[in-house]
Amino acid sequence: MGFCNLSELEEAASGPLSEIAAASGVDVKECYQCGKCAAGCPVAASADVDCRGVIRLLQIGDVDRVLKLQMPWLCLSCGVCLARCPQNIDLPALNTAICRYEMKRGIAAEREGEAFMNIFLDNVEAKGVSDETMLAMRYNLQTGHLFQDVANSPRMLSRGLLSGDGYKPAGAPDVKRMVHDIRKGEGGAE
Amino acid sequence: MSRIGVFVCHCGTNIAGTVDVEAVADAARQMPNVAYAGTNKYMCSAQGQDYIVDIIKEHNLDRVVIASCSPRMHERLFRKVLAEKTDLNPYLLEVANIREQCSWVHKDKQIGTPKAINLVAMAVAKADCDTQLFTHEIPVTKRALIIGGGIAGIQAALDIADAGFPVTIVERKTTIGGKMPMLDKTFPTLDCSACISTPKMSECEAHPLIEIKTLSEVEKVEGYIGNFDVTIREKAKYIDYDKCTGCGMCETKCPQKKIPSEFNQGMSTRTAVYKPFPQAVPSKPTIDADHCRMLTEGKCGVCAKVCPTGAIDYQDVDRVTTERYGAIVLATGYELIDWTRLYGEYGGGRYADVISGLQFERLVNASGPTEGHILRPSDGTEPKTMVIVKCVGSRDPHKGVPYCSRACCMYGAKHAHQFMDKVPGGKCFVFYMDVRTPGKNYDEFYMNTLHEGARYIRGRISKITRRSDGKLVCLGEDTLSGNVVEVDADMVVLETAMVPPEGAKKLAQTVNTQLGPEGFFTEAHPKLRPVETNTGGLYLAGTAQGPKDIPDTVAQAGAAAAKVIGLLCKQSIESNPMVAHVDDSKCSGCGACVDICPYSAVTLVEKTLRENSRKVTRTVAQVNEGLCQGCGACTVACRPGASDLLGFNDEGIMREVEAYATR
Amino acid sequence: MPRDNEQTGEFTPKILAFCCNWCTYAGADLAGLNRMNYPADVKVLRVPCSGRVNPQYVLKALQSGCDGVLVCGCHPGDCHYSTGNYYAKRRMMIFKRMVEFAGLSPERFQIRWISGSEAGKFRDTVVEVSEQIRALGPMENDAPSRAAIDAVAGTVASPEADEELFAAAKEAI
Amino acid sequence: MRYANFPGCSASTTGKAYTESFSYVARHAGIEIDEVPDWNCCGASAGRLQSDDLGDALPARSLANAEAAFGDEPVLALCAGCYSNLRRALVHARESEDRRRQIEALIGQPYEAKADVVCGIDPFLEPEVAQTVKARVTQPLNGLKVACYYGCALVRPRALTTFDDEEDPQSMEAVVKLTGAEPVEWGSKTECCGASHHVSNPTAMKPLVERILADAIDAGAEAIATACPLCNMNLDMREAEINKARAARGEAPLDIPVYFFAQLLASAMGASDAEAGITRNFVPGSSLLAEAKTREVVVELTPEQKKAARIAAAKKQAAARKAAQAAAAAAPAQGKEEAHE
Repeated sequence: MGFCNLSELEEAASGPLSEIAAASGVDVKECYQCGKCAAGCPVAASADVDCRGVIRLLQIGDVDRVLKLQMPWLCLSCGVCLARCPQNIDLPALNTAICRYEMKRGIAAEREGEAFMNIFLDNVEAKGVSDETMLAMRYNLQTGHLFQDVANSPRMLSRGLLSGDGYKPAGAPDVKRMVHDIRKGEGGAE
Repeated sequence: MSRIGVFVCHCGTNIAGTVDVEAVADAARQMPNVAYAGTNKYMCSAQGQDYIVDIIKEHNLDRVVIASCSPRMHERLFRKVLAEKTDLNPYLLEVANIREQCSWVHKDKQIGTPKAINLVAMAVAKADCDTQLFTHEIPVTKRALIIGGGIAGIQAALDIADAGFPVTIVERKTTIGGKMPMLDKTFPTLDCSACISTPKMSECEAHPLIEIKTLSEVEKVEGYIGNFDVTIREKAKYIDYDKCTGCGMCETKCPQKKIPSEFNQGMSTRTAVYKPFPQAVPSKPTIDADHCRMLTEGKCGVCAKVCPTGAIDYQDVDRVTTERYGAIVLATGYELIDWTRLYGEYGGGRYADVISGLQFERLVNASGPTEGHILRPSDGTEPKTMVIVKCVGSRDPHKGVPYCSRACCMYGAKHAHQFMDKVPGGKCFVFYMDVRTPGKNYDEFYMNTLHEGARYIRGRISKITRRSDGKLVCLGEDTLSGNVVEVDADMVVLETAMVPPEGAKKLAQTVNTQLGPEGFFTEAHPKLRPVETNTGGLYLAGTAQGPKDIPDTVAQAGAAAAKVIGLLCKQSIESNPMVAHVDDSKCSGCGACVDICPYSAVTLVEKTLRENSRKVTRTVAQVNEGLCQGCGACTVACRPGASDLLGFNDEGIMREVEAYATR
Repeated sequence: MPRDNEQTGEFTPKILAFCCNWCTYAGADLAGLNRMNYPADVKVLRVPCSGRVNPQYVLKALQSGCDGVLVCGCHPGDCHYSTGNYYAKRRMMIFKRMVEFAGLSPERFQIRWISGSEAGKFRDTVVEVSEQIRALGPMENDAPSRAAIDAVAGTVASPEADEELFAAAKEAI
Repeated sequence: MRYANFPGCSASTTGKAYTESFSYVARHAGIEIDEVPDWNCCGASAGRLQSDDLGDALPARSLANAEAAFGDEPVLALCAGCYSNLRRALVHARESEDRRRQIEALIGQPYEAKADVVCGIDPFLEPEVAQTVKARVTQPLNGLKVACYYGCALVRPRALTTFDDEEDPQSMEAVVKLTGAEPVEWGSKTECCGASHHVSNPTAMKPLVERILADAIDAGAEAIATACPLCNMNLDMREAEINKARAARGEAPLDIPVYFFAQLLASAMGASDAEAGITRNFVPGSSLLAEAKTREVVVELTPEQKKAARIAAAKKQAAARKAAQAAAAAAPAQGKEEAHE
């Protein structure tokens, strides 16, 4: 809940809005707020504002608020919303676009989602594959949930689910180069 | 060498204010073939009319150009003047629009006057090429055909027949009445639907001027306004209605009892020889050939044995008749969208207790499968919690249709009211997108339902799952609070979208009119000609034209009837003389005009012609002046230039162009 | 023929607008009813339907002294005769290609859809087109086109063009 | 049928049991498996979050390798996450020639997007394979009630996947039926379990898992079958924690083993628990399968048979009623006779 002057928002929002719209291919005007997306969304209940709310805020131009939300980062891209939306609005794409918009401007630094993404990609960049155990441990260290899921580690170990066969792609260096270039925005495309 | 008279109107100061009318008249006098030019304060006034008439006689003019307001305003009036007060053919008249398109849009005479002169010059040039045109009388067959025997068709039929004209109702099903008798009560007054619709049905049956053809479909329509030749196929009923007394013995004895009843929406069964419901009209049974053992397996014949009048006739065959009608009313109604194909998230029909609104109507109806007790189809228990989902199919371009079905908000409220009325202490949740109640006493009804305790939740149900205890778990969002909500319902009613009935497209082609993008018939003008089509003599009633509720349907049916009566009252109608005309000597019979005509008014015919004093038989195009609406598309398509449009002939337009370009 | 305005000496173009009786002509009347103001360069020629406009009329206009031609009809789908404007559209598009190929400046021949309620759109169209043509100057400026137009005049009713036209038109409905 | 297998990063860790059971079944069902050479991580959710380019490039590189080695041989991705990512790259490359070229530039090698991408279930939808499996089922899981769980990545979004239905798919059911087990109808088969966030945000994801387990049990399922290492891990491993939490709330535990569908096939085809990787399950799964194999085979009546039975019953009732009426009618009649005398 809060106060906002719509006539001022209109002005401020136009830039970011059109960028996010272009990136996601979603026209928020299409949405008539039936909430079928949120109702089926696995994370709506645990989100600060659900996916319908995200679109609503974009509709009224409250971009600042949107850029502070967890919702876009919580999105699992499970596609239930898209599958059932009467207007065929690609919410996962919209959420992704919002996350990228934040990352591009470095305003997502606090986001655990971004931290996870980076650790994961470092991992892939280094090895060509992702080592889930390493991943979990580094993530927990970096984000400070030290003991998250440690309870499970021994159980996984005992079932031989942690070891792995140490596979490393022969072309790991190529993968490294490719991932590096794209992450640095020097990908072959465009 | 024609003698053209130019009459320039001052229209008070409307024209004279920004056009120097005298200068225009002077200029006109210099134009070729102009024998007279003069002005008058109000050309359309009685005095102005007399002035025109006198001058025509005095100067024996043979063409008239009137420079005044738009022809859309007074052309008809001036034609009438020529026709009634002079012996000049009314089509030897041109109107130069120097008011709407000149004096009113320009500031001063510097600009207005020369433009007016230009416009007059163009009119004069065209007038010189005008030819005498003659309307002819098209006889009107004083009978109306109504396609579809729902409440719209019934209302139209009664109104037309009461005005004294014979009417035929063609109904696809075994009884007239359509969907209305299936409904329990009608909003907002809650009067019993069958009680008000079935009397009208029997009134039709009893009416001396109404003929009812059930199990029938229109196969072919030829001709035009006033004279449609309609071919109707009346399917075999296997019962001789002249002998049948409707005693119902056959129904009680028919061994084939397990056929799902269409009337009760599959929630009860019927026999193979059956009447869909007691008050059906005609009140005589028919044999369902797909399920009758005699007709499918060739053994049984019980009904024939028990029939006291020997009316059963297994050898019965379809009857095809062709008759002439003056007007046709399309009242083909609607169907409900098949949600089971589209909404897997609602169980796709796997859950017996997720039902459609029409099924609920039958459940709550005293003559329905449960005698009016609201019971779950699955286990026959009374639901304590009911969920109503609106806009199922409607406003859902992704899965259903993009439009709003208009009636659902109201019958949704009605269903909520009926549930809480019949199930004391019952809880009813209505999931809605918007509540649309534009209609007399509609919003009052909705508010009342709210006060009775219906809980309206603004949001679409996302998913319905069935729990082992039989509860239907409905997941939705209350978009107003932003909470994801869940209801453990005993029964769910889906208010499904109205869609065009199967076969509408084919019928549109048969009667040669258009369907809108949604598949409903298109009216001639959304506001000013809502019950006409662009095809003369073809009218629309009810949901054939688009989703609407019963009050609107009946109103529109009455309006359509009025239009039909207006037409049938005439002994004959005047044909529009401004139609395409083919010059046989130039026509190559290529048929380009036949392909391009939107009214199928042009046909290729064998003609014996006289060509350089020899008789030859050739295929040439022929225009049916009754069907031709005078659009002129064919004239442009015609390569040899044999086809021309009377009243807008090629030479006239060319001269008009030239007059402007070279001036 | 006075090609230049006596007072200002500036060039006043001759533009002919073929308007269908049911939509654009009504729109023009409405513009008058609303006392909208627009240049007098455009004169309206009333036809029952844009489908009635024969390419030859347009040629005739351009040949015999018009500086620009407009063909206006109901919006696609709204034709009073249900399909006339589809034919007009395809027909005029093909024809437009032809005359532009022949060297005519595109602005000199335009096709617009204006409904009976779009008085403002009619006014704007007239203003816009007359400005364009004023910018172009008299037809004589399109040196090559005049000759070419005459050439096209010969071919306009060629069977090939028509075949293409019918195919296009059929597919249009 | 030959497939180019894309093992994915979980094949040798969380998905070990899937790998083992699947290869056992493949061996015995005539499914031939090549391994995609020099394959790399598909990028999971991180790749496509970073950028469309990375989201396409990572999977495309492996697809290109597969294509180079085995031409248009279908690429098999056992992990639903990998399946989804590989298909995304494939669809994008097929959608537009420009995109395909861009992708080639990104991965620095040719990619024609010839080969299709299939998931673990698809091979068994091939009639002949299904036949072989049916024939090889020596220890049927008679009437074992199984809830087939698809999750999201296999069935959505429609533009990417090739599944029969978004809301109520039936393919896994068809495969599981081969073992003699009985799939149950249930509501959560395509609900997301949140696995892709199970590292970054486990707390928010637990309720999803709990709901899925609860639904399965409520639908009368004795076991859950999955077709994805992540889903499987998420359901199987977290069941204990969830039950701990439930116990604290005084709620009954949700007790239901979670198998890879391939484990059920393998076991029914006579694989030892070790061979089928069942020993790796968190929720012990051996005893249930063993017990199921000893069950009576229940013969499912056809609708016709059911109807016949109903009619017979009805007739019997009717007869009884008639008899009763006759008796009732007889009694007073006798009375009259007596009166006459």
